[in-house]
Amino acid sequence: KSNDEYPMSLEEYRRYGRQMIVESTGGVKGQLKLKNSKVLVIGAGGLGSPCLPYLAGAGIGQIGIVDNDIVETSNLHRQTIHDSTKVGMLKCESAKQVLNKLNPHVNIITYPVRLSYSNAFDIFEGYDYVLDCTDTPLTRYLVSDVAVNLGLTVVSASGLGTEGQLSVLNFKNVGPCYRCFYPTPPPPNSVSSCQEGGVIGPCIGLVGVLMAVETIKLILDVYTVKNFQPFLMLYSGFPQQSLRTFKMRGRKANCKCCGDEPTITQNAIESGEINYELFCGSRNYNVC
Amino acid sequence: KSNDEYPMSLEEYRRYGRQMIVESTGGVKGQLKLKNSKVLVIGAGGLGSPCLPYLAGAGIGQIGIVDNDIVETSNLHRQTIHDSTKVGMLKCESAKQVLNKLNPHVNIITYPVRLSYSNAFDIFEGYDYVLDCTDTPLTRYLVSDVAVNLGLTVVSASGLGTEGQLSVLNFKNVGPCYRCFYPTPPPPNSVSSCQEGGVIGPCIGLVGVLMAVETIKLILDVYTVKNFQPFLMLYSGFPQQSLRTFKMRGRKANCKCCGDEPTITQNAIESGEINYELFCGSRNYNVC
Amino acid sequence: MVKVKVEFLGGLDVVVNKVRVHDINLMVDNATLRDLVNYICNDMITNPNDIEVFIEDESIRPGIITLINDTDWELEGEMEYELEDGDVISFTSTLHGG
Amino acid sequence: MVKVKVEFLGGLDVVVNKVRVHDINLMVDNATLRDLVNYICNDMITNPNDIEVFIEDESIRPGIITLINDTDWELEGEMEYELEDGDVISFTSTLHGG
Ligand SMILES: [Zn+2]
Ligand SMILES: [Zn+2]
Repeated sequence: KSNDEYPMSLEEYRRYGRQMIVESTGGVKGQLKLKNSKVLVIGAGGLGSPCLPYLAGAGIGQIGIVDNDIVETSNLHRQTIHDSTKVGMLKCESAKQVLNKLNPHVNIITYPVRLSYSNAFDIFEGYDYVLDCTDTPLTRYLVSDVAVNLGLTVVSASGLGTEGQLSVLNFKNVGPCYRCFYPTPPPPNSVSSCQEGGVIGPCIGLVGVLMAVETIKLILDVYTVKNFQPFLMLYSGFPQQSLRTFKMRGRKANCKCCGDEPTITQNAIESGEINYELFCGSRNYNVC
Repeated sequence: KSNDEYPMSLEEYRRYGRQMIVESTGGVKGQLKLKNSKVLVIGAGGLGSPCLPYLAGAGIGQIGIVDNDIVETSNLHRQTIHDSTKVGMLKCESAKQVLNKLNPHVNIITYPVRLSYSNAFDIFEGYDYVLDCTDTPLTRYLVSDVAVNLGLTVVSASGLGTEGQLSVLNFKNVGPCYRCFYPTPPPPNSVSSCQEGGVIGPCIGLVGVLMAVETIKLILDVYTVKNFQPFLMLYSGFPQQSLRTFKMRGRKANCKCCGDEPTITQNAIESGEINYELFCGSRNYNVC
Repeated sequence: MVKVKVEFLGGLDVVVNKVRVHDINLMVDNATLRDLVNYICNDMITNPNDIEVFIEDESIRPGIITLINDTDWELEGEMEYELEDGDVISFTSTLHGG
Repeated sequence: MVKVKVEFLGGLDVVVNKVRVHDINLMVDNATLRDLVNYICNDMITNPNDIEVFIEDESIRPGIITLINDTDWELEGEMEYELEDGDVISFTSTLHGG
């Protein structure tokens, strides 16, 4: 179907034509970068719902989805990749059905498991980029730690109420990681997840679309080691919509994970030596 | 199923609970505003695709979709409400199927016609808000003109390449209309539509989500005659994502449509006296 | 002399070698926006055929929104606006895709 | 005296009567960010129980990002940063929902 001389099928040229003619994508060369990329999305909830279809639509070759949650009616105002007929189904399977119909050229792989220190390395291995669409500080530290150890760039985002945040972490192993930004975890009772805090669907959705744009830009090499500046984006939906970009610290030499003398190594994580539960407190965070 | 004492069913409370607890929505009162609203979306393409599911998910009572176009493979990288199995189907019907499954509480009405001076008043009548997701200046003038004559507020947006724009027009019959911003139409050959210009899926998608947020804010009365300031938002996806809000002129007394002595009246439009084709040039614009 | 930043947005950068943002030192006393527009036409737009993309009937072409420090030029005096150091002047063509 | 704008983002406005943006005149000579933080604790946070949402071990609580004119405070000297008229100081809690 595709070889060196004809790297894509005619159907693919027709499907991606409108994005290939945008100069910043780099045409066929850029489309092949997308086709040869493997992206792991952790969480098919409020962020993953709008992000996943744009990644699949753009023609990313392989998309992995990690989520062991099932679809509930209370998710549907914001998790619009699912629907009322899918209530009770695994979110990763529900999303896969939608994406397979949207673009059969994309290989969708599902991981209906809860991400943990013992399975994360196996799941991450082989992917080029990781998207953190989860909703607990515990998982955010774990995703970043594993990505740093495997040399993967992370697009990390979150949202609550009418606001959202986004950052690119461990960019090409030179940018800061989650622990550079947050060396000390927040006290557990100061953290509010959407389980209790409430969220406006399109506000978290907008942040999920921001993630898709950042991922495509990473794959297309719009960011380089030379031009990349660490940043944190803050979106607010009310009362006026705004998107601000803050200039952030670089990688920290004393970071326990990405610094000069790291103690958070693959071995330390996989052996259970890094106790994420204890580290982030015992409060029960639910993925949503 | 619902009456004054119990204005919503238990299933609706469960479905909308997470958004009702966001303070800015106003709880049950705000949810009833959404339920009692009728929103007309013109175009189920790159902007309508992400916007429609968030409107339906939020529980807007009635959503009309105007589009006489059919789904093509080349749409799917950005028009992710549709999918490969829907190629050849009317876009409005394809979207309706998705929205009915997402939220059966929403009444979806389709108009598989091309919007024109002769059918626009009949279609607009009865709606509270109009979303302009079309892609030609011709239709943008028509949508604004009809909305002004019927006293409807318009959320108008557009996008191309990696950029997008959004404005709220004729806000409660005091804000500026499309003709206040653009009294003279652009010369036809200076206008590029996505048919030829190319577009990155999540970039136009982000603008569609911005529209959903603005629509929900309008329905929830976040904007008032007192606090509303005319604006134009400009989103850029590359090289850095940014969203800028420009302060715009107010309603113009000499506007031919919303000014003190309007000549663009319902009668003038419906009689064909306002020649939109001639006005915007004869170039063939395709909806995409 | 006045130092201003000039932006060409919404695809309008095609007329200036696809560079979106330009720092301009305008060597004119009491320079107005009209002086800047003349400078753009005479010294920045390389291909004379592109001038009509930017100018029509001696004003900014219909469909282009002009902004002075993120504010509609209509609120700031249009062509007669007197430039100040540090001003950001933006031109954006109106997009139509949907 | 120094005039600064202070923003409480990411839901952190709960500690200051849900008002996100405050214009502050700080009546201190050579005021630093530390002086501002003291002022916030003593004069702005109405409920003393909320101070621990903002402060831990005499510094900004972990999980709160502090920005000086949209730049990470780590790049600007943190608590020792000397405030200037017109500075925008933002505090945002880190969101976790997804
Ligand atoms: Zn680090
Ligand atoms: Zn008008």
